[in-house]
Amino acid sequence: MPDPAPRGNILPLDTAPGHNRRRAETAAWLLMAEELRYERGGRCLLDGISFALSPSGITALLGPNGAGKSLLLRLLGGLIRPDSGRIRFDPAFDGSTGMVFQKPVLLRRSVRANLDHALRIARIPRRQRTGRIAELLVMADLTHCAESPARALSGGEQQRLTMARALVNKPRLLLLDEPTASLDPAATAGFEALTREIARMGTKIMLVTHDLHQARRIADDVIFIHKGRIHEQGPTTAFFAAPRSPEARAYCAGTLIT
Amino acid sequence: MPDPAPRGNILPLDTAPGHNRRRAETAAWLLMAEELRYERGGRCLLDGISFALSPSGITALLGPNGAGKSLLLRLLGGLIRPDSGRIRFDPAFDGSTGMVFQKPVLLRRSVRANLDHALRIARIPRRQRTGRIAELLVMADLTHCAESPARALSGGEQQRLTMARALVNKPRLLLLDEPTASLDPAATAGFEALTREIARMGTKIMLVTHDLHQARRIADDVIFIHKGRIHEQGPTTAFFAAPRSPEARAYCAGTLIT
Amino acid sequence: MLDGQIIEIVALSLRVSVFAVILAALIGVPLGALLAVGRFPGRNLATMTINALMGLPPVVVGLGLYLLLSRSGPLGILQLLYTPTAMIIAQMILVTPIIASFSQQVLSDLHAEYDEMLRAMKATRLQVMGTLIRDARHALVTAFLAGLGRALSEIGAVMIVGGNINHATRVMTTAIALETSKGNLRLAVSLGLILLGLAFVINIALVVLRTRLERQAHA
Amino acid sequence: MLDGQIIEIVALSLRVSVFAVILAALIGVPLGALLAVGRFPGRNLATMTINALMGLPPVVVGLGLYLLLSRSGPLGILQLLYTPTAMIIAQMILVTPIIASFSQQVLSDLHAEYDEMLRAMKATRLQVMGTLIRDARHALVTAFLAGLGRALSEIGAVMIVGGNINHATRVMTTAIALETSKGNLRLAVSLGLILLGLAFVINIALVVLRTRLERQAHA
Amino acid sequence: QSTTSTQNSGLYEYLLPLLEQDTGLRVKVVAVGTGQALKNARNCDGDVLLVHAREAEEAFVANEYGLKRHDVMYNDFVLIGPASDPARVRGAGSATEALRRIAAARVPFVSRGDDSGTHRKEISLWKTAGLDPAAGRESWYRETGSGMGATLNIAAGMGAYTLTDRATWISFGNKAGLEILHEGDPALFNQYGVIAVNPARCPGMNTKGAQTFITWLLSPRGQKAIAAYRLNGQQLFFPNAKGKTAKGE
Ligand SMILES: Nc1ncnc2c1ncn2[C@@H]1O[C@H](COP(=O)(O)OP(=O)(O)OP(=O)(O)O)[C@@H](O)[C@H]1O
Ligand SMILES: Nc1ncnc2c1ncn2[C@@H]1O[C@H](COP(=O)(O)OP(=O)(O)OP(=O)(O)O)[C@@H](O)[C@H]1O
Ligand SMILES: [Mg+2]
Ligand SMILES: [Mg+2]
Repeated sequence: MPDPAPRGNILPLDTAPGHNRRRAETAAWLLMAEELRYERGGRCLLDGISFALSPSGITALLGPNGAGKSLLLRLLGGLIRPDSGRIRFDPAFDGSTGMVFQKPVLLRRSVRANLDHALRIARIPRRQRTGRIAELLVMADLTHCAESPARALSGGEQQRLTMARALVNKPRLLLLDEPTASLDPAATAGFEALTREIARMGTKIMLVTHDLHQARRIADDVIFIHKGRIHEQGPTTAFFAAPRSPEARAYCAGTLIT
Repeated sequence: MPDPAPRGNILPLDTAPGHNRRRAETAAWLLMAEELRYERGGRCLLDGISFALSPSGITALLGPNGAGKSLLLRLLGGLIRPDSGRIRFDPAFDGSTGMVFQKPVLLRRSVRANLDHALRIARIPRRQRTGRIAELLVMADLTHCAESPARALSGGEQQRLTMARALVNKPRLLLLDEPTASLDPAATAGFEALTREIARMGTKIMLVTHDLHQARRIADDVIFIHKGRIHEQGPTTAFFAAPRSPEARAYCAGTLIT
Repeated sequence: MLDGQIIEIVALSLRVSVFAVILAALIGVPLGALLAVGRFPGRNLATMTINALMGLPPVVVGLGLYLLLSRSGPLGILQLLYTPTAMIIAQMILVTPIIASFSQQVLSDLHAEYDEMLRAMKATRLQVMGTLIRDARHALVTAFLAGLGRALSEIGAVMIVGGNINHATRVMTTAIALETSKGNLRLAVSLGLILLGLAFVINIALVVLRTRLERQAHA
Repeated sequence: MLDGQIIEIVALSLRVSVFAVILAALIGVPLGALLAVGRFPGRNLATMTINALMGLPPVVVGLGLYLLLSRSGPLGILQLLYTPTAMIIAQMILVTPIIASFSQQVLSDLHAEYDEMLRAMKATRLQVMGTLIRDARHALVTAFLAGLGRALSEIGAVMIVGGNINHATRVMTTAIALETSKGNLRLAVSLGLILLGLAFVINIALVVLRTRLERQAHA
Repeated sequence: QSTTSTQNSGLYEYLLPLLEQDTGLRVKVVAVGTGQALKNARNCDGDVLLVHAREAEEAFVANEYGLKRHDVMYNDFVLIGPASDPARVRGAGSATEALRRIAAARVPFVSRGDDSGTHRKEISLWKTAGLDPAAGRESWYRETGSGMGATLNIAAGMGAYTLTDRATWISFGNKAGLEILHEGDPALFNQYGVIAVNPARCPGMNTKGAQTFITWLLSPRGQKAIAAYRLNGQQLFFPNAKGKTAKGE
């Protein structure tokens, strides 16, 4: 039944990550990728990737399947190392990063225990954890299955849980890999509202998505990659109004062959 | 670079599953679910599910996250057993079913070996397998990474591989759980063309999706479930023109709270 | 002859082996986790060493300890030779590689799944190890069972460092060997079957435990 | 005294144990797979029995075989007592439960992942087992190593059914025991270290193999 | 096949090549305790027994498991203990006197406790001394339930007294401060016998080989070979075939 009350997964203000953090005013970028190159199994999966990530707002990372978006996100998150090139961070950046993987990886524990575990690793004192978990459960709309084993959740529920988990440490940088791929329309809308709110509070978000409408709705700027190379980057409106590269044009039209 | 040639993942006619099978003309349904009920962990996850699945065409299974869509698909595929109720099949149905899970499960082997394994289990003789694999690789647009370990593929590539795998035995019934969630726009278009073609050849398709545009584009009829119960079912056009139940209306509007 | 003593012998067997397995688990599981998680130089060598140590002959362990603990040995003043403590140490040495190897294998597989997720959370290596051990705990029970089986059935080491001394360090296996050497083969086999029954009872207990753990984990 | 014979003894040790482990793997891995995959009545009991059998005392296995194979025993006409064949059988009996238990654990975990996918393909139970074994093969290597460790270091059973006969059934462990009983402790320990070195070499070989398998599998 | 407990002394490695040279017979040795040897032979596992527990051997023959028992050789037992000799066993007039001193001083004594020939000898010595330490659960009296070598290792490990046959002792490598403290008492003699297993009860056994082995062992050549065997310059076994010194005690 439709409920007139506000949706659960719109984040209450006081739980918004980074809400007590001022925007980094000094540097013009939060991180700077310089000529990143990543090879595996003899194939060059990323090559000559250079860009500066603006210190605030939402950047959409677009590109066809197998373009290297997930790899790039893992490079930025420090989970894999480039074969050459480097990533420089704004010295003022505290390193706090939240990450949502494309495939949800959850502990073999209950939903609550998954969140508790993440909070413990983020060194949140025990007294605060219970309250935080309750907030996060409301935000991810998972209160009704808090005690279920996390791996028995539905696909969309799992994705919402990994999103909540990425926010436990109120990160300065949020790397999201297709976080709404399995979400229903309402949850997607909730997610978009949430990310806009988080971004407004000063968290930089990098979002991989194949939902071009979504990118258009919430992204401030776009990076488009294809076959491991950046083909275009710029403000969202400009990108969608008239993609300059033929690849980006074909991608948006749904006719790009990988 | 955009390629003028037809997209790889439009299935060549002679590889289309079920192409040599006449439509079942006799029964008015392929399968009939009768009062299915499934409980787990004290929660009633599916309840009073009754419907007849038409013998041809594409049926979209819609509903919010956690509604029970994936569970229902697994019930229909015979992977889990209902706590009560039963599923009857058209006696003319040969039982051949293809399934794409929401989360791709792939063997720890190469892409090619994954397909070969499925073909072997489907009892395809060795001589025919090589050719079939080549066809399926073209269809799924994975020829370039046939020898890569399947679990190293990108999310979208994995999803395309599981789709190809589900087609090895040219099934009469195809159960697809959000098969385009991670696909890029072009692959999604390819998928839609493919499923329409397969359906035309006589394979019944049941498709779970959160992409309402997609459902509208390719589904012949819709089953809408919410909290484990069927709230509405009927032809696609009627459903989208004016959903009768308030839940379905809210779902389509993106405001349904699960 | 053994009817009266059998309880005493069974009790000592149990006490020594269970203790040894607990100690071995306390060392072996973290060691296995470290090898599963760590990316340090010499890790492969360490893994191979631990695997090879599963082939450590009990007699050699017994002898090594004997040379250490004997009156004239470096640790002779501890007076541990021919005490249950020495037997526990010997079995612990034998069981630790088994538990460590097994743990390493099980935890490696889980680590392949959890690694990036945990690193993205900036978990310390210790936290990673703890998480893996917790989530694989039902699989680790098999390692403990293997270790316990080895400890309970082991004879070479306890014979040398325990001495099979009547009323002091005689356990099931050494009692079996004694009856065998006396030619009382049927009695020896009966004792063996009692030992096996014991192992079975412990297994039931642990499998019940594991089933609970599995249910908790919903693997 | 042993310098000349050592190669002979080492070779026999290797031959007996490797053979025993191969046979045990041929039985234990499918058995473990069956227990991991099957949902038949008595499965839990079978699992517990196999786990308990890891605690089968070697001396008891030796005695049981002895009673069977002895000239007056039911299988006496086979004339197997005091031959390497008897030793292989004894070690196989000891190693099979270890490999089966271990396999069951490893394959169960993989089965939890593959089960629905394979059933959706309508794979037969045999095909499911085959798929699991293939995809977990690198993890099974650890089971083989554990089994080999047990076989190489085992003494209680081979002593009884082999008889430690010079130039015929003397293996490393029985040679070590002999030297120990002669009081040649240092020599015994040296032999033990040779045995350990052997286990180490085998491990290097198998770990290299496993690394290859892992790389193939990209777990 | 033959079964015995004299392997540790290295006698076989010396004797068997000579035997093979003379008769072409190849012998496989399975070394176990006397008790187990007799049991094994009852199961027809083995053709010839070379053991040292006279009464049990005679019972074995009387029960028709074996054909005939022949004396082959003897050696003797010695009482060993720590060189410091806390019980002042050195200088005891007899073996029983030595044991009494040990009991009085309550110093550790390890007994094989395995029903072996040596163990039986030790029990009979305690009996003669009028003591029964095994019954009283005396803490200084330790039953090891293992072979001679293992028992000697235990004695060495804790600095205890024990009774051993001379052959094992001479060849034993882990003396660790132990030495012979009492020897020479005729009560300490140790007679070895050889018995062929009864072919009537064990079809398929190598009767001819067994007979050849026994004949050679009892022949002058065999007896001389036994006498000639030396370890560390000491004669270990004293041949006494054909009942010449059949009464070992
Ligand atoms: N370990 C690896 N070995 C070989 N190839 C790899 C490996 N990891 C990734 N790849 C390949 O790198 C390419 C890029 O992968 P990535 O996951 O970054 O794609 P993506 O842009 O995220 O695609 P998708 O939209 O489908 O998620 C893919 O073609 C994939 O097959
Ligand atoms: N084994 C289980 N134990 C407890 N709850 C379960 C179990 N399996 C599924 N559920 C619950 O059943 C509900 C329905 O799950 P299902 O996967 O069918 O949802 P869905 O409709 O496919 O959702 P989504 O769109 O997110 O994929 C969810 O709330 C899930 O948490
Ligand atoms: Mg991706
Ligand atoms: Mg689902």
